[in-house]
Amino acid sequence: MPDIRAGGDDQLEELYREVILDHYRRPRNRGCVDGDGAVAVELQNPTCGDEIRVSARMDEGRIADLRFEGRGCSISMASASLMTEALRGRTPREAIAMSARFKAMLMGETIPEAEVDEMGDLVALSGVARFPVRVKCATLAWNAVLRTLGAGADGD
Amino acid sequence: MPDIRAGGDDQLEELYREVILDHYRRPRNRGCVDGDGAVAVELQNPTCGDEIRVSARMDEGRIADLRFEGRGCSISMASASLMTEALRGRTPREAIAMSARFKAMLMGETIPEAEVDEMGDLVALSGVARFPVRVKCATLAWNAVLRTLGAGADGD
Amino acid sequence: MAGSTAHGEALDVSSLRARFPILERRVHGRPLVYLDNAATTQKPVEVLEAEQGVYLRYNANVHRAIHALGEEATAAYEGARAQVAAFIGARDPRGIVFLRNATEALNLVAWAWGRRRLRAGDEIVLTPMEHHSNLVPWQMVARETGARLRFMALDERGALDPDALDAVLGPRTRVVAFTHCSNVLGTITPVAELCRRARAVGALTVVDAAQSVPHLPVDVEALGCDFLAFSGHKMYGPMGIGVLWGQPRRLEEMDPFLGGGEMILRVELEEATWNAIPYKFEAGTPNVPGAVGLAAAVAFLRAAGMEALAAHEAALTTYAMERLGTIPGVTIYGPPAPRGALVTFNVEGVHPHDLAQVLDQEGVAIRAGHHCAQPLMRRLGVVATARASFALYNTTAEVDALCGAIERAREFFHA
Amino acid sequence: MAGSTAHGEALDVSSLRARFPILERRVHGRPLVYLDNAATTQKPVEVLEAEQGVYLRYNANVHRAIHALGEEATAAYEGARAQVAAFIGARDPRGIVFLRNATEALNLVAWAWGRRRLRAGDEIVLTPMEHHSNLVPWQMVARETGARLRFMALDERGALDPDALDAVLGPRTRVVAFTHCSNVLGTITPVAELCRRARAVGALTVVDAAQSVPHLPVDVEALGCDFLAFSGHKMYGPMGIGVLWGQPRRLEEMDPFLGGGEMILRVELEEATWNAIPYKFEAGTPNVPGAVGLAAAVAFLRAAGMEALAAHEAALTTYAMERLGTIPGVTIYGPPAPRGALVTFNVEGVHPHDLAQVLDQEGVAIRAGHHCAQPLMRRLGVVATARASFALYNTTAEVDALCGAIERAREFFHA
Ligand SMILES: Cc1ncc(COP(=O)(O)O)c(C=O)c1O
Ligand SMILES: Cc1ncc(COP(=O)(O)O)c(C=O)c1O
Repeated sequence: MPDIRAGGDDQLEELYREVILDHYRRPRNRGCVDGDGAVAVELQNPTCGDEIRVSARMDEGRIADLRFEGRGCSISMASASLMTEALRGRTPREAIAMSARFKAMLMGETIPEAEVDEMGDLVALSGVARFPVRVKCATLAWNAVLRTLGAGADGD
Repeated sequence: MPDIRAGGDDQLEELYREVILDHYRRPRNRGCVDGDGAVAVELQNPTCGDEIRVSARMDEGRIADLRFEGRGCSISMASASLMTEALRGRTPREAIAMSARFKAMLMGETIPEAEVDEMGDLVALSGVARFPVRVKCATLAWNAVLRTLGAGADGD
Repeated sequence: MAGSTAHGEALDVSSLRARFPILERRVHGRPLVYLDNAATTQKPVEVLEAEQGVYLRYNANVHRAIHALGEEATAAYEGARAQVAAFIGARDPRGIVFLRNATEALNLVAWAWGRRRLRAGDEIVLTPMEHHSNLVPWQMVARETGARLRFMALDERGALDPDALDAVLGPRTRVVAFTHCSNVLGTITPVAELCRRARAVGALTVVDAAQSVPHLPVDVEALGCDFLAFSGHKMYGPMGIGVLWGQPRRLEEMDPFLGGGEMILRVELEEATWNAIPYKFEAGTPNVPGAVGLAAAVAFLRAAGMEALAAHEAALTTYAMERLGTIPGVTIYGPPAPRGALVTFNVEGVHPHDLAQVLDQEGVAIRAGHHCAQPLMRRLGVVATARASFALYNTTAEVDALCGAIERAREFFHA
Repeated sequence: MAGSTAHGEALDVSSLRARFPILERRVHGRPLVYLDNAATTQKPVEVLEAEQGVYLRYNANVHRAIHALGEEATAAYEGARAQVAAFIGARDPRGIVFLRNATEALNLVAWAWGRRRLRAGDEIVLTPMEHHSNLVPWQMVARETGARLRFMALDERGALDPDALDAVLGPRTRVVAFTHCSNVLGTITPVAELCRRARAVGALTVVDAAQSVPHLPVDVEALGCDFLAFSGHKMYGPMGIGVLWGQPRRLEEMDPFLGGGEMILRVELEEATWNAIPYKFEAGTPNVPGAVGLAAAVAFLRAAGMEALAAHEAALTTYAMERLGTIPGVTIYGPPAPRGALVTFNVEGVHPHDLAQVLDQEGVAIRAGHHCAQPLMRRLGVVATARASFALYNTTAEVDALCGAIERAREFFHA
């Protein structure tokens, strides 16, 4: 049986950290990667209808360009924006590993000390773990990018 | 909300009157009316699978012969047996009226003084009214005979 | 419950509230303000006691039982059917089919009637504001049969003029299916007039009454429809019980939907014949306590008085629309009153998800999302909206709490 | 509840009985002896409290809600899914589809899988002892698709040898559907072996576990079937909740059954795409308290211990068969032990209806009729039978009461 939650404002602050609100208001890498070799994937959150389109271009085995378009809540938009920053310049392998770490964090797993640094600003989204309905918002862009890399996006 | 019934043995005696047990053990007019102009209708009680086949032959506007075959509980068999006795020699119109009175009795309506005589032994089945599940047993043969007369058998 | 039955008498909201223990609950340290009633309502103790009463006193399988518990359960179940029939003005209780919810009821019509009777080129008329439950089944059936979907146009505010039906009605129209009250726009449709015009061309009429039966007096004979679907859980009854009402004549001419126990008359290894209505459509063990609980909800609503309830909710909705209208950046969707007891809106700069999250922290429960009406969202040019929906226990103080919380969300997001 | 979990430890029946308030009831002035458990079992307070707890604390619609009540309801509903999955040994909770009852579950497979995939001449293999719920849907689907029904033969006592499958298995066999435990004969079928042989020819396996999950430890992975159906109300859970378990892979490859809310991903006016499993099959508002109540029943059964329960019921069934066997004129149907926890019989000269009626006057509730297995009745050469069926709370004293009442009925009818 679930517990009656308490908490109030602190919880809200923990969900909506300053970094998130900043990326929501001023999203980075919004737009569409065009041209030769660009791949795009569009996904929708069935629980709310939020839509996202992620497009990428690979160069020399790395994600050379990565952008997103879409409409959604602060969590989904901020997560997309943070994602583009975190994954640009990575190899697909690194991106898949990073995305696995990110999802684990949203499932409530604590991030090993050694990885906190590498996660960078993404850590700001760790508060989402306490709001199960919002986890889908936070993973939408990640599932889309995984698909552009040809990797399955389980649980989307 | 239904009441918790009480009563015990009296109720049982009221359901299984001597007349009923007698007709159950020694059914009258068991069999099949054959030959020219005989009509037969077979019905089944969906709640229990009991089956009855009623056959009749009309002569000069009256039910000249009326018989039944089938397998069923004491109530359905006794009711069929009593029915054949009650309806033989009647016009279809009289039979339909009698069957309406019989069904009304099973719905718990009290029989008007003036009609008690005409109902004869059928009155023995009035105790069935207190056992709603058994009402279908008691009406099965009657619905079959109504069909042989070309009348609808509502509620069967 | 305190007497407040007389026609026109005002609802005694505070004594009604006392029948709902959950309304005492606190959420995040604040009193619960439950404004998600169009999704599901809370249940009065009368309903909880009725359901428990079955389990404590006479729980048994129905219909085939020759023992006291079974007879009592059958009497209660069939009694519930008669009470629900009376509540929606149905003369014949055999028109009431107990199912799980409105969704199953609408599917039953689409599959058992539509799939068997529609031919390629036949037309099914809907509205663009249907809940997915009255849209997706018809899409599925259309795909299988080759029938086509056509949509009545709404006006710019989301109202439905009966003439919109004439514009799409044609010689191939076989079904006209539409909501009585939109769960997004609050639009009340002119059911009787739509049914009259649909009947004139021989089309079957199917009314999704999930959002009307809990809020307005509904009389199926006056509406003149063939089928009407609703859910117990949206009208103070239990989850897991819903109703399809059908004209007995229509139900009789239909083949069954699910096969199994109770719906048969005679079964051979290779084939079977069907039981009488409504049993033909109630395969398997039914939800007896659910039906009895629904009948208790009906009794509760009758005691409160549907006219009084409707008046209370109308006043509350008007108040909410006025108050929300004064908040900067708020857009309200749907037509003006008279309308359903809900307000769908958006706040500029605050996504509905974020709004709902902040409101939840204030104890205010609303719904955010597409409300199972994605095509309508697209038409409104949004991906999601926020919705506050009312029940008989809501108060103007709760609307004030809603508005205060919205102000707070605007601040939080600097909107 | 008193601890009686350890493997092999005997069931503490008297403290278990105390959890079922209805067992205190008197019928016609006599203590209730409830022996109609195969129709539906009684419910322990744990289950009633779990259901009520939802309504009193966090009643809300699930999945789409961003508010505390909705999140709690979703967590409880999904938690129930995981508990039910674990109870039947399913590794992946996504294989659990919550429906109304076993009947709906079997229909879902017949319609959503069978109707779309079967072709004229394909064969569906059943047994002649299926409940109508695992027979009529296949008849309906066979009629629509042109598939043929074939029946495995039972031996003269009603046992099923796996070789009976080989005799009807052929290149066109697409589905093999059968009961795990017959609700009439008590026959336990060799599920794992039947599934192995069916799989070898590429046929889909569907197990009706309505009478096994409440009485035996069931492990879907060990059985190796594709689908397994059961009802909550026959296993101490609420009415209105049932389960279809399906191999996730199978569920994924299937089209949905009912259309509506929750089962969709994206909806346009003209078409829609489907949500992930199991949601794809759960259209409309689910029965949340029903699922939570079922999970409470599962917890109750786990605490009692399925091994101990099965041993208790087996002993009771053996005792009942022995005692009944000593009554003159009694015929018992079905194979010898090991068998299901029920005894179906007839008393010479006393029709089952009349028997049930007399027993009811003595407070003893049994079932009389065709038990939704008309073809089997015909095969046994009877129109109806009487059936006493047991649950964990029944005692040998209750079997004695049954036998005493039967003697009394024989006297009454001079049989
Ligand atoms: C073997 C068997 N299968 C299926 C069912 C159907 O169960 P329900 O009526 O709960 O759908 C039953 C019980 O009636 C049964 O005994
Ligand atoms: C207008 C309308 N129709 C149908 C439904 C479906 O109801 P349920 O989910 O109870 O089947 C709803 C509620 O979700 C609704 O608002």
